[in-house]
Amino acid sequence: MNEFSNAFRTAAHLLVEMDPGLLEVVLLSLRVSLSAVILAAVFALPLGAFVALTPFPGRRGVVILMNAMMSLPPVVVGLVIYLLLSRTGPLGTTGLLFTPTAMIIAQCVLVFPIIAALTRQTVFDLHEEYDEYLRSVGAGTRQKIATLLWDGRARLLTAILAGFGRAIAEVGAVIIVGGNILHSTRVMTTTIALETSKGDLGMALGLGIILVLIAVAVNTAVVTIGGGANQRTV
Amino acid sequence: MNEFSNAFRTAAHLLVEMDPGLLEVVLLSLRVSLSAVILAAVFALPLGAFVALTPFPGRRGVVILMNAMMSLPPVVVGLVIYLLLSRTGPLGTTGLLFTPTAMIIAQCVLVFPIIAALTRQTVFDLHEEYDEYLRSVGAGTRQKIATLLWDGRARLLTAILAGFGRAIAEVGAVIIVGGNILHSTRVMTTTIALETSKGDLGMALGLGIILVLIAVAVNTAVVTIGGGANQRTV
Amino acid sequence: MQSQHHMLPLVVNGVSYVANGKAIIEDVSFTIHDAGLTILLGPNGAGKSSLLKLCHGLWPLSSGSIRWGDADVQDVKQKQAMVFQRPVLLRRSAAENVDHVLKLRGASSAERARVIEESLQWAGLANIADMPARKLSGGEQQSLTIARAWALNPEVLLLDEPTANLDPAATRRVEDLIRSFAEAGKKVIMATHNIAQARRLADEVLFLNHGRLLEQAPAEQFMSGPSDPLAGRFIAGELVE
Amino acid sequence: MQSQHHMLPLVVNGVSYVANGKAIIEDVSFTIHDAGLTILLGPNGAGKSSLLKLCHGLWPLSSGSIRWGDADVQDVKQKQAMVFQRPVLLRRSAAENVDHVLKLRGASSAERARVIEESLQWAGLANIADMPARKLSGGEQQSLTIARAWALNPEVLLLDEPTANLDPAATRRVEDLIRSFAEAGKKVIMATHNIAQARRLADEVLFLNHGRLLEQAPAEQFMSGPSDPLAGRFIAGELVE
Amino acid sequence: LSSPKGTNITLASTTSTENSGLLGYLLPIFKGDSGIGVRVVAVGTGQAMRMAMKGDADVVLVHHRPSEELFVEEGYGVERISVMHNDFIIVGPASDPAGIKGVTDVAAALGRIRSSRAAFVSRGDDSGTHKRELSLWATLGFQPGDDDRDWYRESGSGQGATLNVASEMDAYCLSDRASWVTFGNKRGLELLVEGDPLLLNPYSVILVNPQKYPHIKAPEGQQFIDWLVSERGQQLIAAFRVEGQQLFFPDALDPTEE
Ligand SMILES: Nc1ncnc2c1ncn2[C@@H]1O[C@H](COP(=O)(O)OP(=O)(O)OP(=O)(O)O)[C@@H](O)[C@H]1O
Ligand SMILES: Nc1ncnc2c1ncn2[C@@H]1O[C@H](COP(=O)(O)OP(=O)(O)OP(=O)(O)O)[C@@H](O)[C@H]1O
Ligand SMILES: [Mg+2]
Ligand SMILES: [Mg+2]
Repeated sequence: MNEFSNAFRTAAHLLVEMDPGLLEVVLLSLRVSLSAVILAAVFALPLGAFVALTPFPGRRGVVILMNAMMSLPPVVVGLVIYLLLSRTGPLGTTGLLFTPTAMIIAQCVLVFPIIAALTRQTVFDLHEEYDEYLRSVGAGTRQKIATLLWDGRARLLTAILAGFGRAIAEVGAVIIVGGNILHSTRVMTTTIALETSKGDLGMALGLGIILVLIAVAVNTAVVTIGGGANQRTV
Repeated sequence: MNEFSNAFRTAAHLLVEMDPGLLEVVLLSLRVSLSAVILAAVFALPLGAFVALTPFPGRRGVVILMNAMMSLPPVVVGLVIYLLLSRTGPLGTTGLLFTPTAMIIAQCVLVFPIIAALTRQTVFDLHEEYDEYLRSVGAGTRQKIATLLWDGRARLLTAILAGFGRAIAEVGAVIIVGGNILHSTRVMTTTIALETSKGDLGMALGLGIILVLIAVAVNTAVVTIGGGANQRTV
Repeated sequence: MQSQHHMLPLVVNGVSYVANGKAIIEDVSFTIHDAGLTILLGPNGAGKSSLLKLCHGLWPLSSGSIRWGDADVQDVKQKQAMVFQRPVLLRRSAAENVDHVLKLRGASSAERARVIEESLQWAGLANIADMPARKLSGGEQQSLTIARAWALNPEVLLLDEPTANLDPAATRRVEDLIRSFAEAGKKVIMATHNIAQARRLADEVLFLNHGRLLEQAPAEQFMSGPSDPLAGRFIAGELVE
Repeated sequence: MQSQHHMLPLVVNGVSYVANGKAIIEDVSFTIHDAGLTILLGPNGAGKSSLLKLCHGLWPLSSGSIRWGDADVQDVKQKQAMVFQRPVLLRRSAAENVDHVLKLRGASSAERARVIEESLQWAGLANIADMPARKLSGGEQQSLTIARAWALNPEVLLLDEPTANLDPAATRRVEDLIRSFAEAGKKVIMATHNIAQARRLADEVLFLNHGRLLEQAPAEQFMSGPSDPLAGRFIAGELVE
Repeated sequence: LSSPKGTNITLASTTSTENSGLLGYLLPIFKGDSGIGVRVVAVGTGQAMRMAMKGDADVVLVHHRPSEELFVEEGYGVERISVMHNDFIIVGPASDPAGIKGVTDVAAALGRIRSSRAAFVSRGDDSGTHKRELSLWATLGFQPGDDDRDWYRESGSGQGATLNVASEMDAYCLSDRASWVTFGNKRGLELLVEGDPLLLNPYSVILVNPQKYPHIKAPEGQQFIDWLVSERGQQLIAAFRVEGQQLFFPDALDPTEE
């Protein structure tokens, strides 16, 4: 079991040294995953709320699909985006393949259904309570969505954090569309995968520990800022 | 873009032929992921409910940790379990390495924090409403948990389905602890990863399509059975 | 009361409402010509709340039709305000709850500030304007929902047991509001169990039981002796089956 | 009324309750020696619901102490039942809501079936036993929570505006229940705004305002002319500040 | 043979032998001959050795001689036995901006790539292939550094993923022949350089030392190794074809090789 003590020593060492290679990788991870989650949330929150509050034929099907899309395998998402962004693909001229932007897009696709499905569930409950009031005062769909998202903001945090968890921990999609290129598209998870394939398990685990520490820091920050004041649900 | 049409053709072909190799892999995927989710849910649901309803010093920290653990990278979880189950590891004598059981354990660890964190959020809202009633009638902690989980069962489905999504789509952990051994621990996602590394993108995508179809089927079944009757929230 | 009111008459024609296979409102027809106060009376579960909601256009009719003046019931919500039996309050402060409806109606920010202050003042809630609305006491919550409806300055006010949780003084204040509303030529429809209150305020009474309209009568006539025998027992406080 | 009741006297001693920096209950002390009905009176926001909850041990005291007979307030919930001002109903059928409390008390399944039927029958809800409780009408919900409390057969019944949404017949039924409870030597404490009801039922009155206890008096004495001037204005229906 | 039906051994191997289909072709035949099932865990050479060092495999089949020798030296492996070889090749875009097509001297070809600063993708994963690539550059006295970032890219991935990156970037890259022939996403890439003896890629098989780990299934593992290097095993390796090409060349029967 010296791999474990080894891992903690490696993690401590990397952190204390403020290893510049590590810093580069950590910052890119954060940049990519936070961008992806914010981008996904901007669209998934209103969509989830919309589906929750609007009865339309086939809604049940849409909900099931939204839930099922949480099962999208990262590798498949990576492949599809790879093929779209590939030079010979329909979006090849954008030259986005093997760039952080491509990684953001891929993670965004993965995270979108998670945030949308969890938002739908959360808003559904709130809407059940607010529905008659909102219709009574003649709120339009956009006003309803705004009201529900605002009043549910504290509890929607958990949905967004679930999305962030998926993004920051994910390796299958970013390694395909990013290429894990040193100094360019290498993030924490792809580094961990690389160290694992090298057989350097101590380093892989050490990086894993750092990733979890970073996740704890992000979660603390988000919960403290977002869940603060009069909307504490944590 | 003939990879895409190729992929659909491959998927259709595999499905129509009822390829026995495919069937083996699909069944193992389902067996592993469903077992992992059920196992995780059995513990994560009461734990999430418990944290939601019991104020204790440090609860905020526990909640943040639970949320942060949604960011556990599969590769790291895979490595840790690999080291534990390795023949020379502390649990080496169990001989579980490179078996489906090991994969179930790994996915269970990944899925546990997702179900627990989302359950906490869901139960928190319900508990806010039920709290004074439950205390008034002198319900003990176990009775409170049972009441809240039962009354929240329809909305907890989405949490469980999010866990299932993570499990069925995940490749990093199962490939390490399962070894992707043909006829033994090869599941859908590890097959997709293998085909991708062979450069057979059409096959990889085709399998991806089938995986998504299976996820849709599972979600439909779960929502239809679980969300039926008088607790429809979908 | 004359029917200068442009949303009158309210014509309810053969209305039924079925939920979960149960007929909650069954073949109800009536016409309200005049402004002033119409009271819905009837035992628990008679269908008063349901009928109010149908008249407000909140639920789809299973059959029949409802028209307010020239307009379909679906198109008049903007000119009405409804106070629900169980207060629905947003997870915001008391003042923000009033602000919410004003914003929806597109009021300017100066206008909003003025109306918020006025309405909370009226409801005796000025000192708790910044409290989370859902922490308020039962009576304060009910007052707040009435103040919120008042802030909309509607043509039609639909009230469902609005004084159930109010103390005598607040009840009087609400009754004064209703009276001044009715006197200003607007329309109020109110469900209540409080027979004394009905007696004090009503211009007209509709008596419901088991989802059916059993009697429509001018208040004085009804109170002095309803033609429906059930209604008679009801106002005497007897069990109505 | 004699104090054979083993949970009496109820001794409330210097109790305060502070929430969000606001003193909701301030230095309240009183003793209730006798079984029978004690009414909490006071304007909206006076602190009636809060005081009931404190006496039921639902909230931690900010200061002071509450004892029921020999027992601390925390240890007596099993012998009490409380009916909240805003009904809390589980997302289950009406019958299952009653069943829930019976299961918690460990009643046998035959016993449960019997008590469920009896209590719903009593509340006039037998025909809607299988309806989802949260779809019931306002009055039906309130009746159900009272039936649920009744099913527990408690030594002490705490009621918060229990008839606010009830029709006259149901109100009479609940008042009969309260009376028979009190006559059986049990204790009922009830918050109400309904002065007539207080007059009909009360053995003793506690008058609260702004979280403070202003008067404790036998009912007849209080109703014929309270010593506190605010209380006098309150029962006259005037605005109490 | 003697082993009971249903015995399984675990083989840690590199991805090339698995992905090319060689093992999928050999193992069922071995099972028919011996009754022994072989469970393949296909990972990078580094990870494969690591697994074996922890006792999680009975036999390893890898292709990086220095680490193999170290493995045996440290007592983890019983003996390193040559099985077969294939060869490395350089692939690159058909347009061939560095003009290396047909060059048979691999050092010269790499020199041209470097001087033209044409894109080159390295696996960068410490795999056998990566180490070979670095040693080839070293024959030029060159060690890729930060100044070379614009043309020398490290993909940090397996052979397949690296080929995917190269085909997308129109870049050169070193690959083993088996991975290349079976690779399905070649697109603009072509085989440009082959045949230099420096590109020889020998595979060997090692039984994990049962004295180190008593749970190692040594008799069955040895039986598998013996079978691989037997005349039958070697003939089967030579007979294995993908798209008509022979990918692996038996070494065990050729006395000049070891
Ligand atoms: N958690 C809280 N935070 C701040 N203020 C509170 C909280 N809970 C109650 N209050 C305030 O305390 C006061 C007393 O509330 P309480 O519900 O006890 O009044 P009440 O006498 O029952 O009134 P009502 O007749 O309207 O039901 C109210 O002004 C209320 O707004
Ligand atoms: N969605 C529903 N499904 C089934 N039954 C319903 C539904 N909504 C209401 N009901 C039933 O319809 C009847 C009428 O309800 P409504 O709320 O209109 O009564 P009400 O006259 O307002 O009674 P209360 O005086 O108790 O408020 C009740 O018996 C209620 O249980
Ligand atoms: Mg009603
Ligand atoms: Mg109250």
